[in-house]
Amino acid sequence: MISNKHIGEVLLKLEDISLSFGGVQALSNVSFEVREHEILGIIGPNGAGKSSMLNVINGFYHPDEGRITYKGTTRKDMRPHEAARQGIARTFQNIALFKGMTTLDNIMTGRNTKMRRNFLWQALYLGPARKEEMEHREAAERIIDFLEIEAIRKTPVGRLPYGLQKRVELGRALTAEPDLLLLDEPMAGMNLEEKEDMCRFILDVNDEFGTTIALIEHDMGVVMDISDRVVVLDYGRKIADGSPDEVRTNQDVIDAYLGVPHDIPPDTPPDDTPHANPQP
Amino acid sequence: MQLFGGVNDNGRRQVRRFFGRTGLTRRGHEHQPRSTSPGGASELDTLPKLLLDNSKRLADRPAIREKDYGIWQTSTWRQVLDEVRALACGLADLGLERGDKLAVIGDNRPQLYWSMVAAQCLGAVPVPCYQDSVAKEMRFVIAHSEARFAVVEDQEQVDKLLEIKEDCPKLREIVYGDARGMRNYTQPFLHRFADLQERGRRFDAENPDFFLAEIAKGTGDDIAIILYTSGTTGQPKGVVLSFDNVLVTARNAAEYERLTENEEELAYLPMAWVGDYVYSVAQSYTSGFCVSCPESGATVMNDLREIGPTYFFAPPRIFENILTTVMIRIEDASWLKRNMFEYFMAVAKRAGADILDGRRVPLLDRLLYGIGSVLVYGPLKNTLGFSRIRLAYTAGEAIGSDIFDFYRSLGINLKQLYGQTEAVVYVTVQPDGEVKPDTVGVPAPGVEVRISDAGEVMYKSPGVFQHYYKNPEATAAAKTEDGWMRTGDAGFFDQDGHLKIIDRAKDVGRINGGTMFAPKYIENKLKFFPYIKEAVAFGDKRDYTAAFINIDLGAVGNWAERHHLAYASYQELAAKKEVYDLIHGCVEQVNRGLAKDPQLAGSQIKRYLILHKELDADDGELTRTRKVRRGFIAEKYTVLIDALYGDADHCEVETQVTFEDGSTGTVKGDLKIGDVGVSPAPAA
Amino acid sequence: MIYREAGQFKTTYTADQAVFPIVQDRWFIAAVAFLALGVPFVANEYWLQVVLIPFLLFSLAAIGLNLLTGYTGQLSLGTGGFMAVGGYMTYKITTAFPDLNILVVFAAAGLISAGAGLVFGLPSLRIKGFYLAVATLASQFFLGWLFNRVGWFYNYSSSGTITAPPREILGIMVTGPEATAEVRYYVALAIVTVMAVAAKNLVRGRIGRSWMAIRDMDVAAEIIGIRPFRTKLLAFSISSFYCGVAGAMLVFLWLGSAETEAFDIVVSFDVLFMIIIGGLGSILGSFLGAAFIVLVPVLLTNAPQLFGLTMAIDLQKHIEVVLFGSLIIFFLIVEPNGLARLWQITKEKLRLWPFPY
Amino acid sequence: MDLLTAVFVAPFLDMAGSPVFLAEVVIVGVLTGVMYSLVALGFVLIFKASGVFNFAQGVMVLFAALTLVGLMERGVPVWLAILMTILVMIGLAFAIERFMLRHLVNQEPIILFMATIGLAFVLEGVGETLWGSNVKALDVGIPNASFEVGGILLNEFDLFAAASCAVLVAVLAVFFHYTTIGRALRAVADDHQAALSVGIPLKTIWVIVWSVAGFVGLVAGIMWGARSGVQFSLSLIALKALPVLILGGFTSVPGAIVGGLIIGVGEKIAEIYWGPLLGGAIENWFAYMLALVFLVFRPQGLFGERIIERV
Repeated sequence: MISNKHIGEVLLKLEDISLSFGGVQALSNVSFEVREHEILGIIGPNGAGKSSMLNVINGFYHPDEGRITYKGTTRKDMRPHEAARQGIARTFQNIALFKGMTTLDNIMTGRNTKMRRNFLWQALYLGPARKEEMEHREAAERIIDFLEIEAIRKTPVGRLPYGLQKRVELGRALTAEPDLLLLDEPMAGMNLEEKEDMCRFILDVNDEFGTTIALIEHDMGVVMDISDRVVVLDYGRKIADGSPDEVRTNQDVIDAYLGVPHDIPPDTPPDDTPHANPQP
Repeated sequence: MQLFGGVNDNGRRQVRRFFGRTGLTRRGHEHQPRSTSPGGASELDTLPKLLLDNSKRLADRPAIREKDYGIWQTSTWRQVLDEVRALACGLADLGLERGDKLAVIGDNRPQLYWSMVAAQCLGAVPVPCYQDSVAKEMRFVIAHSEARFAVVEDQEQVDKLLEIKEDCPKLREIVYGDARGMRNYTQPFLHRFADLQERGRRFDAENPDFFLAEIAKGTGDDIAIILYTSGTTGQPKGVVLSFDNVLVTARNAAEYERLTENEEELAYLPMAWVGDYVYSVAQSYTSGFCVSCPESGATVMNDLREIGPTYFFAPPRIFENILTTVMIRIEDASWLKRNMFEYFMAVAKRAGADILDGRRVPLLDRLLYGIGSVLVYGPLKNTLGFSRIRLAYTAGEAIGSDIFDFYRSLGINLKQLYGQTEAVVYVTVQPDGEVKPDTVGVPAPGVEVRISDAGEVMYKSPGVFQHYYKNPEATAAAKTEDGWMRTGDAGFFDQDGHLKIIDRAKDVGRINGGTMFAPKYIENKLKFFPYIKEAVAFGDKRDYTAAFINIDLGAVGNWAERHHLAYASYQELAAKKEVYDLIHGCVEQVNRGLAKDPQLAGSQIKRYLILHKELDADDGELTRTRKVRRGFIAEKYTVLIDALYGDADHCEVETQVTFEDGSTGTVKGDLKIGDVGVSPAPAA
Repeated sequence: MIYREAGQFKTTYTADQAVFPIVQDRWFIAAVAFLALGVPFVANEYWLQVVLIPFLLFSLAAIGLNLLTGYTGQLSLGTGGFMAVGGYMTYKITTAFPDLNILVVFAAAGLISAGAGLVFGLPSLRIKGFYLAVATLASQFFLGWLFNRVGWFYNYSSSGTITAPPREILGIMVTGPEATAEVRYYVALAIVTVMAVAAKNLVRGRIGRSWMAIRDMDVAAEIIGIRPFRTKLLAFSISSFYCGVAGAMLVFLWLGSAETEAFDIVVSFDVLFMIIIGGLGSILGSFLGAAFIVLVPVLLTNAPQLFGLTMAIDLQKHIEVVLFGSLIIFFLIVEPNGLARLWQITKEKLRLWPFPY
Repeated sequence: MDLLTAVFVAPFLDMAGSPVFLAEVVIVGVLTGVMYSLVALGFVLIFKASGVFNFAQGVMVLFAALTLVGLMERGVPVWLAILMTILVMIGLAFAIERFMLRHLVNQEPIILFMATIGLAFVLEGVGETLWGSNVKALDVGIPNASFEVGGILLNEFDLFAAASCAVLVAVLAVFFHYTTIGRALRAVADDHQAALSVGIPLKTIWVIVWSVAGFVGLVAGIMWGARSGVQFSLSLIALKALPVLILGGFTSVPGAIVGGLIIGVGEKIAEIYWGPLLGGAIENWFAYMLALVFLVFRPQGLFGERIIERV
């Protein structure tokens, strides 16, 4: 395939991000950029702070220090729903679908931010509200078609096998027509065939919709294959940043993956450090 | 065998056809064999002309539907004309010329159907290809047909064409429907379907008379389509059909079966197959009914249920699969439902077919059948999507009589037909009310059928193809000088004038002593038992018929479980005495069936054995399409054959097998041989 | 078995998203509508007053609570309080503006309930589950106290009760002592039908999906752009609107007069029972649950006479309570997903008949 | 202005003006709070060990008291009646496990909650059918004399109640922290599956915890019953214990105690000093408002464990 993709301007810039939970340092002074239309792989051993990084980007965690510049606007604090409205969508390592709803409804929720009619119109379900609903249904159907999940359109997602659930979750993120798509281990727990499918979808998304993608993935082969650029984290620090080939030969990366002893105490938190969300 | 004309028989039917809601009577005609002209409707002698006509007459009625983006996106005849017009103009602008070939590759999609008609508008010839062929197989068809254009569904097909493009020097332009994944294909000869239509619309605006003028140039003698038959041996042959071939045959059959514009049909069989072309294009255009394209291969059953077709075609294999799933699902039902199902299916077996054919049925049975319709048959047909079926065909190979009866007893008018690409499908068809499971009916309207002295079925019809494309030898071999077409099948007419096909003509042999030996016929009869997966019959130039049998591991395994038989492998199961007893019963039943036909009574099976391993394509015993390679097997298992024709009651054998991973090993077995009594032949 | 869906295909999204996409269902609904309209011609006053009218108004309250608890996942025990707001505010408004159409008054009272719901929904920002449920009890007790203690709400009447004044629509008396049970039934039926349809429309559109998203996984909901706080508050307000109108109906179309006891915590529990037994997250279930909870006591009360038994009134009362409680437990054990789920399973079976799957 | 004075100034002047009265109010509040704590304790025990929000706890208090009174009315000596009531409560725990909880394993918490409401109906009906629904006095021989300390009037009964509550809490704390069963209960509270996989039979645990809750209910029933008679309204004190739970956290034993005290004292002070301003009887909802306001600042309650959410 001849690629004519143009990596564009900086879409997201992270500067000196530090984040800690109760004294445990999850990220220390991490800086990197995500450019328009690129696929950025974020890799690192368990506990490297990869998921925390994504959580910082979409506003789920608020960094203790550092700046985040997205689409030219530097922000301090942002709620996840604001991030969504600004075009950041994501999927989760542990599938976070709405179990009580069908595939179609799950995907339709991705359109929610784009729907305007208020509840009075909705209660009537006439005229503009219905028209709006149908327009967005069509948009959702395009994603269903894109991801080849027609056959499970009206199946409650709870009944779907794991691989398909992951695909539905991707669909939910895609229907929001994001500018930046964050994928947290999109291929975890998949078999080879499912992984290949997922790779194809990720590449197609990037290709067809021009969506910028930042993804975390354990499968090194996959990351190296599909990423334009790779950032390597280890113990909450960035240890490498560059093209897959550069990263592959970087001594620090090799050490990190081989488990060469570090001067940082090894009691850093697990990758998906619990978010202390003070809600009973 | 005497020449048998189907004409007089059917001439009795006076069928009037009413076109459209205007109530305009086009023509009520007798079914007569016509040579070339579609008499009385000469202005509608090509598909493009029919389209023009339909777009006026049936303007806002649905013409084609496709399940896309979750709903049945429907195009009316008027819209279809618009689409085709834009497409034809686009193709013309791109350089498609009269006589050019245009390959069409993909799943059943409206766009692809439209492109076939668009090509015909310009006098070009569509060549549909099997969408699941690998590039190598496709290369032959594209190269041989000298296709200059190709319209394909999506990236997958584009990739195949790009792979073979160098070997197909004539192939110039490729149009694709689905732009998914095509973003980075920059080749100038690749065109998006939508872009092409846009281009066509511009062209049309500049040349407003072009389109109609091109259509007007077409006549019934023009080549309508080239369909490549997937030959079992050798290279595929391109069957060249004229509009007259296609349209006259399609019309005759449509009138015979009283198809109207109210039919619903699901287009799900390969577009390269003649049946799809006749049902989903030709008859849709002549009768004006709507064709629906399923969403994807995975959703066909569901789509079938949604559409609920009135006119349906499926090869026996599909009916068989559906029946199997029905039975499996019923097995899991509650005791009450299962018994109810069985009870009412027994009622249906007794009375269903008679009720369907309008014969007299005892009042009690009629009553029970009525209750059964509410409780079982209706819901069952509904879940299968067969509720509305008025006419269903099956053809291609023999269908098991149990399977056939099952559907008919439910009240589904399932009929067998016998046909060929070279005849535009129709050679014989079962008339309503005269349906038998083991015949393929009487000659279709306009078709004459006779049996040659060698026992080969031959026919003559308006549908008889023009010639094999660029293959005069094959044409000459198939068609006699006086226009009779050889089918290559052996058969005979029964006392009611119904044709019975028994085997490929070249495979039919003789048992020593003169009785006809039709191995495939016997094998099929054996295979109709669910317990028997494969069978190989021997008997040509021998004293009696003997058979190898492969049990069906699933069905027999299930049976064994119910009878508390433990087994660890196919081989162990196959060697069980109880299994032999089971198969013995089957063989005896086959013999009783054979005994009923005077011609075949002498070929009853005397000895058989159950093979110690499953016949396998990897071992060369089956073709890739799972047909038994009788000669090869005979050679490979000479020991066993010798034993069958000797008097041993068992035989030891050692065979090489290929495992799934490609490695080989040997399987040893000591096979029992079963002796079966033969039934007396009928007095006739 | 009765479903014959082959051939019922959809060519538009509107048809595909219809509430009753299957023809047979539409027939069924038509039959139900016919029965609902015809029932006053066969039912006597007792049935209308003891069963049908309370069934309708409690269905509405159950729909209201279901929007909040079943669809949005916010457990509330304050239903009685919001119903009280509806009842008392209707009284206040209609006595202050006697010429105002009573239906408009119902709506206005509903809006005030919605406001109250909004306020008492505020804690949902910080707390969930049973904490929230207990917090909603605050509304129950506070509002009960308010209407009991503050004379302004009952126009300082000496008895402390509010009484439905006579009001007409199109010259027909719909509230007050002269309104016949039939008329009150039809008015209730009309209100409940319109509001049930509106509720169905809400839950099958964007708002319903937002609610369910919050219910199923609030973290994920927020990450796809749903504002949790707003969404929950909307659920609280709309839910309270429904409960408020139901409360208004309770006073004006059913009892005729009421004190705060009519809205006490038992009512909250009853409505909660309705949605749990009927089915969480189902409009249909709200009706089924209401029917169950309204009918069971009626049956229990009448059962002894039916069998010709006589017993002491308070003994009978106690046995009724025990039976009611046991039935609830039994039902939760047998079908924790409610009657709507049973209905759905039956329907699914009928659609697949004779197959089991 | 008058209103502001009435709300923000006058009550405090009143308090300062009569510190002895204030002290008495506080003490009454503390003692009421102790009672609340007892009921709340029952809730906490069951919630902590089985995740069930037991709405029937209040009715269990009533049921225990009714049984005790009923037995005493039939001439059973106090000590024997108490013993028999304990046995009845244990039997009840078995019955609840056997007929209800066992069938609801793995159900949503809300379903279990609803079932306990159903249980409340059943217990109430059964209790009143057996023992009648009229008000009964309960006298188990707790001294009830008043005396004065430093000008503040105290009651022996109240002191006794406070003391028994303290003992009960101490016993429970020891039970939870130092016995095998107690630790097992805590394990179950954290994770049913995990507890099952280490071989603790859920059935046993439920029976134990419901028995303990029944026993706590009996103690609360004796206290409340002796104070204000045994009648249906006893079950309503359960509703009063709920804000205590929000305040103290659903899973915290000390929370239940401290929460009860805060609510008891706060409620009494509010009723005495602000109540008249609002027309009285604000006790009914004041506790809830107090709890709500508190929640806004500390959603997990006083001692509740932080709920950690993962993404």
